[in-house]
Amino acid sequence: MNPVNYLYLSALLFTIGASGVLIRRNAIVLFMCVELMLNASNLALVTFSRMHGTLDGQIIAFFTMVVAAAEVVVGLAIIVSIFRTRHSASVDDSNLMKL
Amino acid sequence: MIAHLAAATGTTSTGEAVQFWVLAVIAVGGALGMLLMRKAVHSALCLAATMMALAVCYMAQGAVFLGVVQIVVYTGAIMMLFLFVVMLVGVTSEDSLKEQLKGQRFAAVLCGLGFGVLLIAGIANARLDHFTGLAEANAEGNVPGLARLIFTRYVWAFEVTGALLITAAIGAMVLTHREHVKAPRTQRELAAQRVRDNIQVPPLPAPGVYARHNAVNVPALLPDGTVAEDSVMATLRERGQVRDVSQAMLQRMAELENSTADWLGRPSSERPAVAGPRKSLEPVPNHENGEEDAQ
Amino acid sequence: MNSLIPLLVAAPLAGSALLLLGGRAFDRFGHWLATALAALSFGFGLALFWDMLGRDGEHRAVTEHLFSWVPVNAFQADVSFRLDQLSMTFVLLITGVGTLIHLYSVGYMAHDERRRRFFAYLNLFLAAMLLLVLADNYLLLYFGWEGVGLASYLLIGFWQHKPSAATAAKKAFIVNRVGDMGLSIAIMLMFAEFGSFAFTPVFDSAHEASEGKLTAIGLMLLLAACGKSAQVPLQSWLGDAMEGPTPVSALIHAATMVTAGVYLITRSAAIFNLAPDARTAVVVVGAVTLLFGAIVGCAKDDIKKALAGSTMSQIGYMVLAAGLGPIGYVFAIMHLVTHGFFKAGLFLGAGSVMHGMDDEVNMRHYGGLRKHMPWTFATFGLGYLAIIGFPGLSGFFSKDRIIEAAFAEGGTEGWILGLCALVGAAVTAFYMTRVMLLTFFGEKRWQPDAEGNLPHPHEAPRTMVIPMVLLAVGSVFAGALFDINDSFLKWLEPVTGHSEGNSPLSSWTVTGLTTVCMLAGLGLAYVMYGRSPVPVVPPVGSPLTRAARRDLLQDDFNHAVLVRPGSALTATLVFFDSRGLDGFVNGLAAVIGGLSGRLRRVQNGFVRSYALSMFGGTLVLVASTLLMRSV
Amino acid sequence: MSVLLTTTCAVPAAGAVLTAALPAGATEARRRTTKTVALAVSAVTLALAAAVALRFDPHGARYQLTESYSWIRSFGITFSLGVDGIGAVLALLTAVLVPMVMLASWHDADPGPAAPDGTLDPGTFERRRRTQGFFALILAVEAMVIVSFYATDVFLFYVFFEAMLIPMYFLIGGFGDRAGGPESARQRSYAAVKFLLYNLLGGLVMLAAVIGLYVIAQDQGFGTFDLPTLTDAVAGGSLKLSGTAQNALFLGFFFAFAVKAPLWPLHTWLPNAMGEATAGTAVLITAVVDKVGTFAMLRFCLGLFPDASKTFAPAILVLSLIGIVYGALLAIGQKDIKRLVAYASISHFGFIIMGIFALTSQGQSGATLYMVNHGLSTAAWMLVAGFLISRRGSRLIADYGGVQKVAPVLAGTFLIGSLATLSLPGLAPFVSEFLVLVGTFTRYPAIGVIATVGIVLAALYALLLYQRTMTGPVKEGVRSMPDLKVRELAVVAPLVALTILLGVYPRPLTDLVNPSVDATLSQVHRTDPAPAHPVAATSGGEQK
Repeated sequence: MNPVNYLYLSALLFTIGASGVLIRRNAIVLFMCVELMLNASNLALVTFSRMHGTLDGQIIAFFTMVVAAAEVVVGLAIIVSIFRTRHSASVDDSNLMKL
Repeated sequence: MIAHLAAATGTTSTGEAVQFWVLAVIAVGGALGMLLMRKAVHSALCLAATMMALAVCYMAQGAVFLGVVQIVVYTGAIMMLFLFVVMLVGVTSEDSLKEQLKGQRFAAVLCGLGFGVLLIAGIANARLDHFTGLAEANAEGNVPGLARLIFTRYVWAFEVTGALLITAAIGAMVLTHREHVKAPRTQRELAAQRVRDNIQVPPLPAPGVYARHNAVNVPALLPDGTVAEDSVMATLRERGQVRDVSQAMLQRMAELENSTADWLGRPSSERPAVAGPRKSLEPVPNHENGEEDAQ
Repeated sequence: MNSLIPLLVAAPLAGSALLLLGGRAFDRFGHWLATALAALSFGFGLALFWDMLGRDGEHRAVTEHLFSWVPVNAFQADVSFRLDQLSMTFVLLITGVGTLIHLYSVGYMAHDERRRRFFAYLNLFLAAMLLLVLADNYLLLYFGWEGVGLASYLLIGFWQHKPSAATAAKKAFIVNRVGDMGLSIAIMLMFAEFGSFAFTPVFDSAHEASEGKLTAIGLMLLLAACGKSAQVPLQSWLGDAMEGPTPVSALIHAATMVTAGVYLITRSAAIFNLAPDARTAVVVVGAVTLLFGAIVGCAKDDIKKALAGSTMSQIGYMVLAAGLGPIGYVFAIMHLVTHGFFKAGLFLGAGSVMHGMDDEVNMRHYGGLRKHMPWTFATFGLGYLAIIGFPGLSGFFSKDRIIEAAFAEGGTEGWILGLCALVGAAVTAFYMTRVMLLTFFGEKRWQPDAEGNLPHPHEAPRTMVIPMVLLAVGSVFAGALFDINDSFLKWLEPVTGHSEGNSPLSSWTVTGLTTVCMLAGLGLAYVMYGRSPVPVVPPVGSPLTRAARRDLLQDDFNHAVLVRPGSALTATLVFFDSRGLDGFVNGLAAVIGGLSGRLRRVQNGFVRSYALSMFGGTLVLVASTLLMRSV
Repeated sequence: MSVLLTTTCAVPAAGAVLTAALPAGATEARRRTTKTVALAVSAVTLALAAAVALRFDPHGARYQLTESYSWIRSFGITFSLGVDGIGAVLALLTAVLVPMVMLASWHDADPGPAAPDGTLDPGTFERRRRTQGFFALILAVEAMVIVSFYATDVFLFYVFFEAMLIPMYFLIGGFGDRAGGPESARQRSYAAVKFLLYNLLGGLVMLAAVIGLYVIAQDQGFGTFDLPTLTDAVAGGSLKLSGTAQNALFLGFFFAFAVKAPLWPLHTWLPNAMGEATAGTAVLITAVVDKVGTFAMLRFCLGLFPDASKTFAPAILVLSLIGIVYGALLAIGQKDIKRLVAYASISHFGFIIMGIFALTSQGQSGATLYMVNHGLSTAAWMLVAGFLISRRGSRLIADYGGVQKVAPVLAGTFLIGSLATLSLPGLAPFVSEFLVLVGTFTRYPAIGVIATVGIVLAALYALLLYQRTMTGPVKEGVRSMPDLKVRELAVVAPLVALTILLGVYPRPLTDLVNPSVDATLSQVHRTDPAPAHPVAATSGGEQK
């Protein structure tokens, strides 16, 4: 088997995640989709690391995880506070941004 | 180590191939499951499965440390955080199937497909036949190798991410913390208010009275057989998690009443009509006043 | 001595400035100051005249350069004066008659609260008119030309509270502007052709230019002359200009300003001499106006408008003469001067009559005034005899010479012109006799005013009578003085040139014919107005009379051909500007606004929608990157 | 390196900041302090601008008193100033007009009820810093306009050309004519937005052209925005612009200037802006800001794109000719005094642009003089009209009549303004108008002749306005109108005096302007058409 298949897997997962962001309305699920996209890219990074024989890809993936953690923490906090005031976790209910 | 299985050439060992195909199916299946499950809890569990599969993939590719971190931190901590929030928001809350944005779903699928095709075509077109492998880089072990890099070349980024994490933690606290603008009203004051307003002076009905179930999410039935919505706690009502009292059961209640009345010989005017749910009381003053205002 | 030339202009200009800026301080003596300055200017003129007489004919012209006005490379306009015999004639006429009319106005305007301003304007007029005749280039002449137009505008509209006066003033200015357009185009043509517009260089090199160019210049100058001198087709303003105070009518609209057109043509003799077609046009204009003015003069009941028609007609004579070329230039100027005397005198007389008759202008309400206003009657009578060409008086000599010159043009043309001039002489006698009879003879047809009081005609004060007398003296003797030994001809010949035509009729025949025509007109008028009582309400009259009363429908014509389409065009353009041009601009703005409104709906506030567009954008970017790579 | 030019630009700019920072004008005394400071600053500016004009040597170098400071080095952009005769004269005009405008608008920015019927000024809310704002904005406009006249760097010019829109926008939109009805606030903001959008559009097109010019010039080794360098390179042939490029760039520049000037058919913002703004602001628009447009045509369009200028000259002449006649006809049809003045200005701008693109020395000298003279005469006319309007509280011509009876001095100065507008000889505009006509005629006789019709139409609108407002019986509402006050006379008298002086003796201006015009023409490689039969060639004649 060619390790390129990992990349195909990564692409597939990324696409599924992205579609999920577009389709799902629950903010929490939306976040999960984003996490999936991040994970997919991490897989790609790890594969590239292997391809080039250096560990830098893994380092980046590591940092990605850290950033993802930070993102999740803040994002979930936002979801909670929105839910508190609006009693809904659906992103479609928060459309106050429009003019 | 599994990593040693990875050859320096363009192919991998058969073992890894088998492992890959199994993991790939799990990962894609989990991802699709996350995408398609209506309940957030299910989605979260599917995602957890995907992440586990990915963790194994990492390890298979020589990123042992990352694989462990993926399982411990990602699946173990972050996904649990997700689950906590899901529980807070409502385990059973579901997405309605009705799409509100016109053409959104169609466009999303189209974009997704197009994007996937593009990515895969891009990868297929790229010349990626040579794999160096990590044998050399991981010579002194994956963790020491990573550590060397993190604390030398990437030390600055590492420090910055540390700051980022702290900031995020504080941010989350600030966001979820609620300052009381005025002193919370005591129960005594609330009761006094209730009497003053003359709304629902007696205590609220308890759930499950006259019911087959005495679960908290089943409303009580009033003596005439109608549903008393306010017997269910406000949080559940807000989430829309009040369980329906089925029509058949109401029917049964009415029959029971009627037969009781027959046995007692009461006139028909005092018998309950089988009616729809009773109108709930207008305001619910003693439950979370602040939220009423926010709406 | 030459340094006196600028002072000719400066004296009245200073008077005007002092009176306008000085304010109330000058109210009490301003009119005397203005009169004194006019007289001073006349004095300067006399001194210069004396000086000029001391030199022989060829060296009489002098030039006085003051400063360079507008220098832009080849375009060199100077403020410099040229005093030759022609200018001298005008200087003396303008300052002389001007001074007399200042004097007259002292009495005439005695009770007007804005008298100071009136004298300021009169002085301004003198300055501008002197500038006009003293200029040594066309641009400076244009300065004076418009300056007199301004003074005329201010004076016609002096009683601005009367809408008719304000309208008349504006009309005069605008019609004059049409003429000015001609003058400015003529100057541009000269500059493009000769690189100069000063008199000497232009005249010196005129023979090198093509006849077509010269004809164009000539026609443009003629247009200018038509405007200023109220010649057909720009004659319509003169009748209305009578809204101004009578001294103004006498000075500006009879004696001096309206004759500026004749001056312009005579001054440009060198150009007209080389452009026969332009001269023909001048002659035609002159002949037509001569008859036009005379006919209008016959029908008017307003004494000033009748005189205005007469002025138009007399200037027609002058233009006719000037158009004849070297045969006629001198006689045009000669008639101009004599006309200046008798017409000014007539107007002053008319003013005196109006003064005595409580500002009544309708001659049908006069009658029998000769006993009440003997001085006025006498001076007006002498002026009358002069204008109809009574043998021995000044009009006789000057008009006779013009008619003679018209015949001398030769051929059919000469006969037609001569006959026109003869008919004009007869009609002149008719309408002037009519004016005379209606005003001073017959029975009293005085009408009571609003309070039922009949007017009490009385003789004018001395300040008014003296100028009238002096002008009457001029009307009587000027012609004879000029004619003895052809003195006027010899005086002007060095400037304008002169050639004797060969008239098919002998000089005495023409004189005889003229006299017969004059007597015929006089007799007809006596039969019509002297023998039978004159109705107070004018009879309906023939269509010609009715048309003549309406100035031969000139205003109706202008209204139909210019004013009505003009206002329609303006209204259309206003609509076009707000709906068409601005509508286009606003429409564009509305379209953009509408599109933005549509586009705004894309910003629906749904996060997922934004995410979709981001994702789509990424898709496009990635696709295009890959595409670019693979190509 | 003398810093005179920078000082001249900096003084009003600093004055604007100072004026804006003065304490808020709650009381009359404080407001008077503000106004006095602003007036003093503008007087100092006038002195400096006069010093510049005096120190300029007409026979010296093309650009004098030059200064240059590096600004954005990577694009070769410098803050460089220099002055030629045309710039010196126009900057002086600006410096002369600004104090007049301030004096004339002395009470226009006072808060509170000012309408004669005691109602509150509609549309402008009570603001305590109103007065400070108004005078600071005027000074800001002055500073920017003067920089535009002195700038010898294309980019520097562009920046200030555009930046002056901002204070103008606030002047138009924020300080309206009190004579307007309840609609006036809406009308005013419409006018202000229209002004801004119209001019911004022009400016953006110009920006594209500026960038295009830089790109082309950089390719050929001239990575600079320095105007003298570029024009010399273009004239000397070392910087070659292809025909298409030159035409496109020319149109880009010209469009911006034609909007600002404004040239028919891009004029429609002017009547709105001038109609709704205060009389003082209207004077700033037409006599100061718009002049930058025509000035820039002379300096930038002709200098940078000589061939394209020649290519487009006939078309531009036709447009300006249409503008002359069209503006005059519309002026005749107006019912509103200020809009009438605006359309008259459009007609005059037609003359100015015609003079520039006739490409003769008479035409261009005439056009430059016209800019100055139109500035002076229109300022006088418009300001007196403003005094009139502020007395009666109406802009409609029909509301007036017989003013000369009750306010003779006002009527007299208004008449002088009208006469100057119709180019009466003896008043300054005549000299310039005639020069433009002659200059055009020598190259394009037909256009010159048709343009002459403009002088008849000018007489018609100017005198019609005078007749309808000033003469006739005294109308109700005019009866108790006071005559000009001392302050108002102090505004009008210098303007009238200058108009007369420059009409009789325009030499101080022509001496300054002529050499610069000749230099401009030589950049375009054009000489005056020679007369068919020049006088010098003749020898003797029939006349003595």
